[in-house]
Amino acid sequence: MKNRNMILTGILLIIAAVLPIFIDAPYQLHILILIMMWAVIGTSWNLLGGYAGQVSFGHAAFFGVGAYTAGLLVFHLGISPWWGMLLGPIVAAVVALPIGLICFRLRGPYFALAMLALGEIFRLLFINLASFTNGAKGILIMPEITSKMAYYYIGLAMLLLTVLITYLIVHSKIGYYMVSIREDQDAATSLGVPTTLYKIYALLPSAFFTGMAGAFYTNYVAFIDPHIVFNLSNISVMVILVVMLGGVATTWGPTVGAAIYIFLGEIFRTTLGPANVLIFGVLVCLIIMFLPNGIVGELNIIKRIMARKKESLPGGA
Amino acid sequence: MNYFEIKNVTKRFGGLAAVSNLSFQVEQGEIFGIIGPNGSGKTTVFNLISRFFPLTSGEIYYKGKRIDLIPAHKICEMGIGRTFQVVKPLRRMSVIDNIMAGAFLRTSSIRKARHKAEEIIDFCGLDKYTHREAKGLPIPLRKRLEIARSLATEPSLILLDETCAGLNPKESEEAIALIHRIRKTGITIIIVEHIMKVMMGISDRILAINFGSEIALGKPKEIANHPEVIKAYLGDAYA
Amino acid sequence: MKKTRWLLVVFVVAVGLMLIAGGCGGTKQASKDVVKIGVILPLTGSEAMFGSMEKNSFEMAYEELKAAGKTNFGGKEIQLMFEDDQGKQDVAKSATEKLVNQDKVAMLSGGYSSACTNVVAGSAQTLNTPFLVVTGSSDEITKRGWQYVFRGTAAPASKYTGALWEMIEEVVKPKNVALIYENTDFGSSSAKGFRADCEKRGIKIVFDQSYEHGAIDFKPMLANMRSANPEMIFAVSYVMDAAMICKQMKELDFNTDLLVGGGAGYTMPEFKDNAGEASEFIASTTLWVPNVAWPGAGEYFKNYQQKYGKEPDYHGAQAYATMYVIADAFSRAKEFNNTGIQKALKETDLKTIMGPIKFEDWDGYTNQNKPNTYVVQWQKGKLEVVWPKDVKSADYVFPVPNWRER
Amino acid sequence: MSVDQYFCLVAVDAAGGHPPRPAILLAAARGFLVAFSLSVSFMNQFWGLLGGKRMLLFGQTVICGILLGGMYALIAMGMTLIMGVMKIINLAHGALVMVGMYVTYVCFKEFGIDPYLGMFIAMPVLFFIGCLVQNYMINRLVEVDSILPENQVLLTVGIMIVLTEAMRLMFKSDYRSVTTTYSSKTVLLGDMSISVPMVIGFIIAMAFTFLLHLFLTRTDTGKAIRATAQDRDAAVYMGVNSSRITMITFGLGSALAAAGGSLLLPLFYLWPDIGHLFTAKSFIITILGGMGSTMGAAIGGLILGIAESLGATYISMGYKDIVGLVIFLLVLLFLPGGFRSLARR
Amino acid sequence: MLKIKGIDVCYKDVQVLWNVSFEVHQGELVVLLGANGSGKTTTLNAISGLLPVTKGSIEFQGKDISKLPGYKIAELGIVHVPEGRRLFPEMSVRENLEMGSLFPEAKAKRKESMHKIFELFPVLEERQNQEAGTLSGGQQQMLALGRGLMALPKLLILDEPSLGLAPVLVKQIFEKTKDINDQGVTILLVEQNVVQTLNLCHRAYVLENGSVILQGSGKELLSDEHIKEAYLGI
Repeated sequence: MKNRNMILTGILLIIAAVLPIFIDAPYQLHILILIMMWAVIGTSWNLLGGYAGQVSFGHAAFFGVGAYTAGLLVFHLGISPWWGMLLGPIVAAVVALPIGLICFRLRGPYFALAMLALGEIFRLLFINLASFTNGAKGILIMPEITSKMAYYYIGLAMLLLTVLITYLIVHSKIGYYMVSIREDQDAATSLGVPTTLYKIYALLPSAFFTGMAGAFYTNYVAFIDPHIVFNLSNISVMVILVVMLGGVATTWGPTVGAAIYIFLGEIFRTTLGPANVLIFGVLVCLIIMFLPNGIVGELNIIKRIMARKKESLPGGA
Repeated sequence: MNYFEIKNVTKRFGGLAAVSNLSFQVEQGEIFGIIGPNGSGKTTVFNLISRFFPLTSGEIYYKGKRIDLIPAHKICEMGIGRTFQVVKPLRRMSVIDNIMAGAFLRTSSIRKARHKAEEIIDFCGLDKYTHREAKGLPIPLRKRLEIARSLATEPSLILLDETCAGLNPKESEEAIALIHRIRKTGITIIIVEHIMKVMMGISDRILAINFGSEIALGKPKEIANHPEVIKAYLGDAYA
Repeated sequence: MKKTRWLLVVFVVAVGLMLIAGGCGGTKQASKDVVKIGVILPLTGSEAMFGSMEKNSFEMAYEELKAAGKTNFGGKEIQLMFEDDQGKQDVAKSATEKLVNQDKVAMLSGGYSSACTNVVAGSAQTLNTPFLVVTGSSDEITKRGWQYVFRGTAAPASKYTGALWEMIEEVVKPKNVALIYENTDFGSSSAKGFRADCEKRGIKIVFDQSYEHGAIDFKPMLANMRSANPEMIFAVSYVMDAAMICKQMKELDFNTDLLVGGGAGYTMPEFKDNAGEASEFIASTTLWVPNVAWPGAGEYFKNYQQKYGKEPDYHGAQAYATMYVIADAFSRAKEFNNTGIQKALKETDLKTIMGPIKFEDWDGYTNQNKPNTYVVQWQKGKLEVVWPKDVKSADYVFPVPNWRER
Repeated sequence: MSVDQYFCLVAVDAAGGHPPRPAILLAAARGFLVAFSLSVSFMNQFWGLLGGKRMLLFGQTVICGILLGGMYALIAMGMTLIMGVMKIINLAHGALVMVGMYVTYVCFKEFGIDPYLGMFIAMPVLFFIGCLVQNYMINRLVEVDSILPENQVLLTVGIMIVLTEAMRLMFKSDYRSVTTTYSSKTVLLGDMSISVPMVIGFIIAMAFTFLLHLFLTRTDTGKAIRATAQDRDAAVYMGVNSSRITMITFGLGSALAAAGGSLLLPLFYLWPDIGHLFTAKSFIITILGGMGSTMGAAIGGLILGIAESLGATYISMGYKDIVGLVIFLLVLLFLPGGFRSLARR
Repeated sequence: MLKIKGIDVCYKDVQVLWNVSFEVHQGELVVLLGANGSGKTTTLNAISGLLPVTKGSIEFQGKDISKLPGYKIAELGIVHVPEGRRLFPEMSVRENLEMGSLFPEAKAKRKESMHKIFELFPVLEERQNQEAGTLSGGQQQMLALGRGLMALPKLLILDEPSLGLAPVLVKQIFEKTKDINDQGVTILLVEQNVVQTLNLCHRAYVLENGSVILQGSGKELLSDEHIKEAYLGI
């Protein structure tokens, strides 16, 4: 069983690795790149929200800090924004530490609200500290690499790294402790789990990889401004949506969620005209109401529905 | 030096004293029972020992160290495990994962934790349910799971809160047998129980409390015949 | 495990669908006698109002051109393809990628917000596809030396004030001014330009603040500004903020010699509707007004109003003129490929309803038309051009009477 | 009339407007007045002649804050009710305000109904929408077993998207506004200006606060709502139909949101994305005031209004929202019951 | 009056009651005894419709109520005074009492019943405007009882009214309970104060691990060795 699991993952990886060689379609690659970027954000949110149960409505703060680290390196120092891929995540994690120490005093919805407020505070600060951040004018960089394939492989590497690290964390002592905090914080405490510490253990890598995705965004999209990278509804809330669509607390759920979000969003956008966001909203409602743990999380339910349908076919198939 | 000691402990919630000026000592290796009617403050005592609430006043000592100012998770690290009256299983984790979560206190290796968990599963007789999710387990197994999880943290003192509540006689007996087995490994036990019968059978000494203060302390027999205890349990007419 | 197998299925289906989608795009492209032009505009999201106005104007101009037989060049029909960027940058990038790589458009146009225009411009340059900006006015866009990016109908934000400065130097002559602007790309770019110009002329800025778009109550800021006693106010605001600011200035009875808006909000019909009487004598810099001297402007305004039941503003005119610039470029282009169109655009010299359009390199800008800017003033509910003098439709009122005397 | 006198009027009016727990309120009003007049005299002495101008600015700022705060309070009132009873974070609240504003707008444009009357059409419509949303969407999720309880929040996000986009399809993204004869009427007190629709809005908002308070304390349904908020199961023991109560609560919350929107319509403007603004404000107020308390919402609204105004005047307009958010965070961390818990001590 | 026939009840995902049956007749005071966790509270919650019954039926005055929602059952006249009192802490004493009388009939007699209750518990009248959360434990229990009576119950269900009360107060509460019963209200009482309640009641049932194991009149059970054993382990 385990072997087959590995083999299938391997096949997926090989497909992903050779895909751009066979399909030379920059637009499709672009979509895949966006999916991978969102998968990274989703996977890292999932570590904190899905596994450790600390639902953050402020991940835009880390995304934005990562993005701005890369942007500001160019803006102030003229250093290649690719260094941002290294520094951005570190800065995001450093920023996350005090945030965690403050906000983890709160539980449940109060934590969510505090994070929401912090995300907004970051956005407003980055707009208003114009002398440092260039304010709302944003930062436009000259992309150094123009080949889609390069971004594809960088994105893929980033995604694999994120998934791998998340997987390793989740399948270690830290992961067990995180899930026990999610399931019952009191019980976890009674087992000697220093809950705040382990929440921070979840937060730091989460912020780290979100920051990395932010830096990647800067490099790829080549323009950032605070309204976009610190956006509450387009980043902070969307990442939760991505995870919940795909599957909370599953290894590949966020990736599936990202694929749905970007891919369906793009299909809707190009085919449905002005109603595209409306249809997307309806879909979100339906998924949350009927697949509360996401598509990967509810595979069993989906299978059962499919099976029932087959049974109900007259005479069988 | 006493192995474990509570000194003049008081806990107030708002104006209400849930525990008032309570003191007792526990010797190493004994089973110490605490009884009392519903709402008499037994569970509060446990919550104070494991530092789920801060004390209003008083001191708690364990192996000569004062522990009432230490954060809750450190208490467990020092070797005091506990269970909850209203069981708190980690619902979406399997039985073995639940126990491993406890075992990780003493090791960081998955392999060692799993090994330890398997040992404890055998010890507690949960081997049929190793991979079942905790949320589907019936009450008796949940109770046992909770003890197992606590044992996995390798405590030298364990606080058991109403382990036999809601169990039928056969299950109760199994639970009692488990408690005896735990004791044989050298772990000191403080047990809170509502059912006197259970306590009579296993405790070395019993503390009876009502309204958060001591009404009697002694051997099980003495307690069972203590007029105050009978009064608290059965009402005035029996006293 | 089973989950992974499902994942595989999902993944394969997704990739399959995408390839099919790609394939469909391919078949559409098969008809050889069509040249596509991609237009990226915010058709949903909070900027959709302007996006759809521009889309309407594009279509109007296209139909006019078609009726005149000016959409078919050498047997090839030009065709517009609109894409929605939802006002989001990453979507704008997706739209660019799709149009260029999937639909194989010959050139791109559109771009409403500065942020999205930045992204589209950067992508267009890397994809070697000509991009003609309609509205996006961030200075940066044409300051990068991007050879494929052209900006005709829109001025760099800091150059919106050309006519205004002439007027200030000749008429207003303030010693101190106040500056307020919304904290967006457009707002802060305009403010930056204005500040530099003030410094050059030794005008003191006594109040300088940005604000977050969408506030209900500007009175604290206005009251504060009043205590700084500015002679003139320069304000860069979105539509409704502009109306709120003027209304509340009136409510506060806060009088200055002149309030000049930095384009955007202060010239729009919604501004007049919402600000009501408070709009009277408010001036603004702008790139276009219906009663400007350029031929066709009035007709466009009338036709648009007739067709869509709504007054257009300069955004619509920008789109309308852009369509004419595009048709003109195609009529001259030797080849309908990127370099051919690029060359044709570069050689543009066309009179549009926005004035003459030429793509020149000046002041560090590349392919940037020298903007025609105007100062307009609301007089009796009508937007009148008051500067430059040679195209004015009414005399300026300066200093404006106090609120209570209006 | 001097500043002090005027302020007395406002404060007394506010106190007269909603006399729940009169002692606390009077004390609060009195405290405020004392603090205010103290600061007035202090500043007058401190700044001397120049102080007049500063005082004017200060007075203007505070008045703006109070008036605006009153209307914020009404919008937040709906959220605090919903949060108190159902314990869910409703991110669709602003969208409900927005829908209410559209209803009022249509009444005005199509039938010429004044927004203050249109409000009474918008409220039942939104009440109905709120009931539907609660009964057929949010209620369903209660029974679902999900890993994260926050999926309810996500559902409200979905509802928000649907409402916003539905309105966009119907009304486009155009900015719309309602201009009435009184839209920019003002009363001048010395050099301080007070907008008439703001005062009307404030008074109506306070009247609604008062009515809501009466409803919650005097009627059985109102009491049942409070009871459900305090102990849902116990309310069922008493024979309260809790699903009906939650439905009414959601409807009522939505109706109040609509009322707040209608009050703002003559002075503000409208487009489909306006909801975000109100959602954020309502949260801050709800947490400031303490969940489920009408009084709390009123106090929270005033505090936020004043804080924002002061921030805008004395820090910068760009930072005014940060002021609100920082207060919000501090309250969240250090005063979990909101300012109401201070009053209760 | 109340007939419970072989019910199975689950709490969340655990089955708590197995085939429980018992009856309460008009005018009786019936006691349900049992150790912690034996399923007493679950039984009561099943009767008042807070937990679904998976098997068996509950009949009240000849009508099956096992499928009715909680508020309908309360309307029929079954009033549940829950364990731990469950008052509405931020509402005044008077409001708490009013919450007891939400149905038309009870509401019509609201003033009258409140008057009666103030007679029964004079302390409540003194403190009618005080918030319930600020009352002492005994007063709270009286208020809970009063609130239950406000509904003009046909059957009053009391879950551990003596919980956490000092002996003097316990005695007082039991006396009041007896008074209420004497006035014609049928009472189903869950208690662990064995002797006092058995002396008080007409009949009693003993629950163990989710099943009824003993039943009989109070006097019969008082002399039953099993009771003493179960409670004291003697």
